[in-house]
Amino acid sequence: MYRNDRHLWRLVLMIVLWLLFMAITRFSKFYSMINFQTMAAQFPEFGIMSLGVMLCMITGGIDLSVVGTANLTSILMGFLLLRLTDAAGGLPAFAIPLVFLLAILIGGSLGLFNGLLVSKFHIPPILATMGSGELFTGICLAMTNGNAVSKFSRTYAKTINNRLFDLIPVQLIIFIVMAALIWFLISKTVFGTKIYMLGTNENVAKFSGLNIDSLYLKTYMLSGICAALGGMIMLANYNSARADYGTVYTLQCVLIVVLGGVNPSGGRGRISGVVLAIILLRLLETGLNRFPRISSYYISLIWGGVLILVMVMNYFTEHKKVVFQEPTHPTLQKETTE
Amino acid sequence: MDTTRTLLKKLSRRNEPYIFLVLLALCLLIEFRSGQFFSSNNLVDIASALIVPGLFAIGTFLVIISGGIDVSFPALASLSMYATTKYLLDINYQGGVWAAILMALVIGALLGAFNGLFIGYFKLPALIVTLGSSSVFKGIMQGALNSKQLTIIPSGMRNWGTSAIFTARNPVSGLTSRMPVAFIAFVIVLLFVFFILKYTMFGRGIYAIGGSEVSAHRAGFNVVRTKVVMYIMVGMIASLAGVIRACMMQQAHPTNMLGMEMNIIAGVVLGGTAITGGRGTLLGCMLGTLLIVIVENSMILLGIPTSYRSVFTGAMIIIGTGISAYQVMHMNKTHSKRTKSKEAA
Amino acid sequence: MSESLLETVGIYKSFVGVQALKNVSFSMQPGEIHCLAGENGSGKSTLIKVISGVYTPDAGHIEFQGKQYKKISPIDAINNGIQVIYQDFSVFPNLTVMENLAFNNELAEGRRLVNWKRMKSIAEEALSKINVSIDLDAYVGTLSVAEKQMIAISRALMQDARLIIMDEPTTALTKKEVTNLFEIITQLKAQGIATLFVSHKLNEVFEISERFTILRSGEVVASGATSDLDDRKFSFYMTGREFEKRNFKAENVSKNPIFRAEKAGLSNHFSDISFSLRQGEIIGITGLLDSGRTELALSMFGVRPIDKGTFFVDEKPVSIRSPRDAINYDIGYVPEDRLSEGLFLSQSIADNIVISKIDQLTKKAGVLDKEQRSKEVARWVENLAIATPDANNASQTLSGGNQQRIVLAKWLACNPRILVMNGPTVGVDIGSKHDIHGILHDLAKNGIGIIIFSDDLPEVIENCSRILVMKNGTIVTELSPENTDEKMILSYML
Amino acid sequence: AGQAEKKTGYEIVVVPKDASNPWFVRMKVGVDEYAKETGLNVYQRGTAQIDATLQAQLVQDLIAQGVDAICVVPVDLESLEPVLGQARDAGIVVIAHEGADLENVDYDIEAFSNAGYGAFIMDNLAEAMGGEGLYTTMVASLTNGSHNEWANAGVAHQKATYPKMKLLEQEPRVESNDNGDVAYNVAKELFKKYPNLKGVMGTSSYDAPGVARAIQELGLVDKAFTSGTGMPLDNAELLESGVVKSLTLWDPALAGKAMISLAVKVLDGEEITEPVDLGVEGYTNMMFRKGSSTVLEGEGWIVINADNVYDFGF
Ligand SMILES: Nc1ncnc2c1ncn2[C@@H]1O[C@H](COP(=O)(O)OP(=O)(O)OP(=O)(O)O)[C@@H](O)[C@H]1O
Ligand SMILES: Nc1ncnc2c1ncn2[C@@H]1O[C@H](COP(=O)(O)OP(=O)(O)OP(=O)(O)O)[C@@H](O)[C@H]1O
Ligand SMILES: [Mg+2]
Ligand SMILES: [Mg+2]
Repeated sequence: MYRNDRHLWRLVLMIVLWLLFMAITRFSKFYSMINFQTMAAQFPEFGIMSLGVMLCMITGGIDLSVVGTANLTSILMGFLLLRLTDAAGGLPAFAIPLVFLLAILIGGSLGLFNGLLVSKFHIPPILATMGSGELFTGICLAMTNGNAVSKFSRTYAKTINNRLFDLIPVQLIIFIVMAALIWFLISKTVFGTKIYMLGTNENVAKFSGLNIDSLYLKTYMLSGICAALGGMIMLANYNSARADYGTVYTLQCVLIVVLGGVNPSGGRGRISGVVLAIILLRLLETGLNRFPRISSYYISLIWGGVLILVMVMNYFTEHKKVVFQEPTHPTLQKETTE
Repeated sequence: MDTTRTLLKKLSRRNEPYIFLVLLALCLLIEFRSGQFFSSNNLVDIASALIVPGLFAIGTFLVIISGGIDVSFPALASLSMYATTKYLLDINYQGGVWAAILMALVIGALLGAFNGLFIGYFKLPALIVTLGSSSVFKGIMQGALNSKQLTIIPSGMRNWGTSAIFTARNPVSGLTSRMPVAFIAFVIVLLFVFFILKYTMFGRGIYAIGGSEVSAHRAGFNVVRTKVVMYIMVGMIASLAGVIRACMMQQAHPTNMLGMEMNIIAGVVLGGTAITGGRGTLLGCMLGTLLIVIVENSMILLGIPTSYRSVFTGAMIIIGTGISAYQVMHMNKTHSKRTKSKEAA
Repeated sequence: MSESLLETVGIYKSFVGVQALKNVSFSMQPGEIHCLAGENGSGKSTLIKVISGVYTPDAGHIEFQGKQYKKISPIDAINNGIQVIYQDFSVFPNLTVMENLAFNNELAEGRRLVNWKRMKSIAEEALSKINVSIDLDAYVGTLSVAEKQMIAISRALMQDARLIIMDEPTTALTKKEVTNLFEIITQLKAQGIATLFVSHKLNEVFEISERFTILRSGEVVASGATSDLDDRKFSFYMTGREFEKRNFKAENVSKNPIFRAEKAGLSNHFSDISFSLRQGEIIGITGLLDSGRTELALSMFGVRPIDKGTFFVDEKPVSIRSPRDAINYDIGYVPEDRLSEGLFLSQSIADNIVISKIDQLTKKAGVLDKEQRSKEVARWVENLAIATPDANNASQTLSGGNQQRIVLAKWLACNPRILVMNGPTVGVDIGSKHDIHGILHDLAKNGIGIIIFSDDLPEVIENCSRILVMKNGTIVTELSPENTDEKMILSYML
Repeated sequence: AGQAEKKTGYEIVVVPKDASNPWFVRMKVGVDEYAKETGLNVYQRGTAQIDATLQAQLVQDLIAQGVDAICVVPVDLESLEPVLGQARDAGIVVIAHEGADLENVDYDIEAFSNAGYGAFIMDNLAEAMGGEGLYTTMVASLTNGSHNEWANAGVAHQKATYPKMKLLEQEPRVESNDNGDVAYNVAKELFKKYPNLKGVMGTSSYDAPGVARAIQELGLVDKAFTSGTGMPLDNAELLESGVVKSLTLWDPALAGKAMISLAVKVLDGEEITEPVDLGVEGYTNMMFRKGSSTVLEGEGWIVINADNVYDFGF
């Protein structure tokens, strides 16, 4: 609890410092409505994916297939939109709700597939999802032969790229809704408590009568749905879909989640931290683009630096505790694989 | 009788036999589809294609055995390879390759120490640290050194990269393939690490830490030092791989090693190394890596259409790791049975 | 005092919020057998970890043969002939028995290289010292608890130790193995090797130790010769209270069984098990570690489903394939090893208590009802007197006894009708033990059927209305506590 | 004079596909030169990795910054189209290069037509192969727009003009992932599996060199051939050793300059009428592509071979 708060405050601090720095150095170029609106429209696509990864990491797993899932979904929906596009280049009213619904279904089932690999076949998540990610991308390539799916009605992109009251980008709203939903799930519902427990110790979870398999299935399904929605946002932002969009997001999501204070070995982490991490990274990148002379490569240097820095800070404030998590009784070994 | 039983027992514990069978099946399939697999020069090609992934796999194996995970080695290798090559070009170095290798090893050791410091001393999760450090390494290389592809590399490196132990000639097609001298380096490292793991306390310490860090600490292993030294070793091995790759490719490309990490890890785990650490054998690790390498370099021989390659690799990884995961479970079961029945007796 | 082997002077050690040790000074002479006792959480393990260099004390210092140390590393301790056998034995599950036995020795001798032949001979020698035989090539992770401990002990004997420290060495040992262990300890004494051991079991303390030191909440409350000590005094020092012995009498027992096993079997472990449990009863099932009793317990909870025979609940045949099934039949299970099966160590006490019944603590659509939850938590923290300032603390900050209460609470919260307790008081101090037994008695009176799997014979005799003895996977006899004693039960077990 | 000070106000950004590819490093040289010469606030900014989404986001950032003109070499047309739309709505001048099919641009500059270029690479290959034999095509990836256009054009051209040549239909197109090592291994496999394969038409600047290494090692020099795009000095040795007869390219530096000077013209409100003279060698007399009002085509490309490889100075 309190320990996470520490972490949160550090992230907030970083954000504030960076905003100050931008205010001093590049005020006019950074502090403009349009700029913030742009950022707000940019981060949802990978932000939503990160939320999924976070859920998996809370259960002690990881999801490296988010980008594959996103692209597979957006390509399929791209095809569908092509069909629905009428001669006048418009879309029937039901089209957009329909594609979102289907996207959720597809994302869910792709996630389910991951869940099965993890729960029923006991494949380490990092490998299961990496394999399935490759597989999904492969299916994209096979379907499109590598070409982009585009030329479908602009209505879709227009709708999503719109701004509510000419102010809030729709993408941001989708993100907020999803974030709120997941926040509710993990902090207010029984499911949340259970996945934290599962992430802490699978064996104890079993002995406590939790339905482990279904928990994994649900978690990876959720992650799949998040990824799918990310895909739908990309479909709008780029008005097209292609097998290799957003390939950089895979590691970026993991980076965000751990920076957000989620413990890769499970059982710990909060959505607030992850959201802050998402915002921080976007601010850093956009901010850096305000400095023409600074190579954009420094962004990755800064990311890595920030990540390690925050972790080391945590070390210095929390290390006073124990040298090792001391087991104090026989058979407390990771041997307990059943 | 008794000896055979213990032998069987030992085998049932291993999953090398299983991977080996999969490997064999795959080779036969390729041979059957192309008639080329077992041709002398193809085998040599596979061998030389194994060098760089093989070296990476050795490093990754060490890390996983110790209970960690490393996603930074491609960035690490790229950085030290690139820095070395660029420097030698700048001073327009004309000597042999050894300088390059030495320099890369030194840089690699430093970068490895960086990982080791945070993982070993600060006890941060390896995944987090290596994620961070790989970004940092990339940033240094592309930002500070503002890297670009170097298509001209020092003559020493170039010559070494193209010099061959022997050249295999396919009597039928007349095609020839070089067995690079670099392969020797690979074999040396492999033997070296095998020796370390099996015949030094440091090596057994890596297994011990992977099994139970607390116990290792109490038994008197210097956990921190062991980890730091190990990550330094891993950094050096990765850097060596980087230089070798530059030499063999006749060019230093800053980014095209990035992204290899996942396939390498997959290979190692395919080889029966437990991702939770402590368990696995170098032999299995090599078999697993070989499997990945062969798959990646036989798509055309297999005649798999370009647009279906990822499907194939993806399926390969899932099935492969699935099998070894199942194998481990199965192993544990049979194990407990064995001992239990022993007690009852 | 320079001739004393070990001396700790004014040791202080605190953890976040907890003062684990306060000004602890005690000493040991060469060759003496010393018992360290105290309630759960009184600081025994902490003291041991300080002596062996795992923890650095906040204040005070340690002397080996008069040599002062402010701060020692495990290696220093080992070089001074201190050998510790921890509660978790500190073995390497992924390595072979051989390596586990030989490592410490090799490290202590500062060897850099591994000579498998020498390791093998070392290992054999080590095992021979306590005349047990274990397959040297087996991976330790696959061994039984007792075997693991044997490895830990023989490993410790390998270094020319002057002092061997054992933290609750007997918790997981069968009677036979305990006697065996005590023989070894006396042998050691003969060779001038001292032993410091932690135990909660009075009979053991009196059987073996010469001197004792008792800690209460981190302070030394008594220290002296065991001869001028009796168990009433002893428990008083430990807990500051008096206990009167009270044997369990089953009352208003239901006429037909609530649970019944008929020819139940699990290949390789047990076979042809038939017994029945009535409401209001507490039956004890005892036997050696390898008698199959643990597996039977696990089968009743669906962790290792039976492959022969049938279980009946309320005389209806049931198939229990998973813990969830068991829970649906109102079966609760208090595991043998609370740390790997019972507790989410890093999670809050509250979550640990409610997790198994959490589905009932919802408003609707799986939304957690915070009030109900905290009510439930408060209720159990109070009923079972779990000693914690705040139920939101991580459960790992509690000591054994209180942790065990949490596990108990978790199951009582699901108000089960059948309670399977696999070693209900392993590593729990007499005070807590007494209380927990009291709780069990009340539960039985309120119509719950309880089965205790245990080889803590006094516990079984005190608390059970019927005792079943298992041997080599079958039930060999049923005894009633009135007309049995430990000897008799043992004669059936062995 | 008035012109001059008006000019110096402009902020013009050149966005390449990425930044470590020597191709765009070369382009940056041109851009920086231009900045020095004119004192304009002109700079090149590339993404850390070659990635369509990253490029789109970079452009969005630039829009938010309110630069005056964006000159872009798109990684991927479709994903950039809507973003460029936003740019133009924000009143920013958009000039593209290698983006002939883009709609939301003021103008697109092509050193030549993609079709023409593909055909030309094919000509070089055919010449090397003596106009006969089995060949295949290599692209960075199936998802790469212009490469696949060139390859298609090349194949079409072959069908039309080199009847004796034949496309390997088991493997009509292979990927090099913009990675010399992959190109090398793929080529090795190809020659192993198809002994009578005689040529590989490369497109990305990594293809030909990689394939050449394979040819060299397999001992197929003068038996198998490759052609494609490449930078002179980088490939000097290959060309001199005769493994590769000729490579083709246009000078990215000049292309960069051309884009900027066109942007300036548009910003100054000059009207653009054929023939357009951008005052940059090779772009002095540009014509609109037939039937297009946005695509300007310069004349020709450079052929480099053993003889002229050192004449370019890059
Ligand atoms: N790693 C730790 N972090 C925080 N508190 C701890 C830690 N280890 C022990 N404590 C606290 O220190 C006190 C002493 O613990 P210790 O384990 O020494 O008791 P003990 O006498 O060994 O109990 P038991 O009989 O159950 O083994 C307890 O209050 C415990 O909660
Ligand atoms: N099935 C397994 N379970 C646990 N640990 C294992 C298993 N397989 C291998 N290991 C660990 O990996 C180490 C190296 O593997 P290997 O079995 O080759 O060691 P080894 O048995 O000492 O070698 P050798 O078989 O040549 O004697 C082993 O010492 C052991 O610690
Ligand atoms: Mg071996
Ligand atoms: Mg203790």
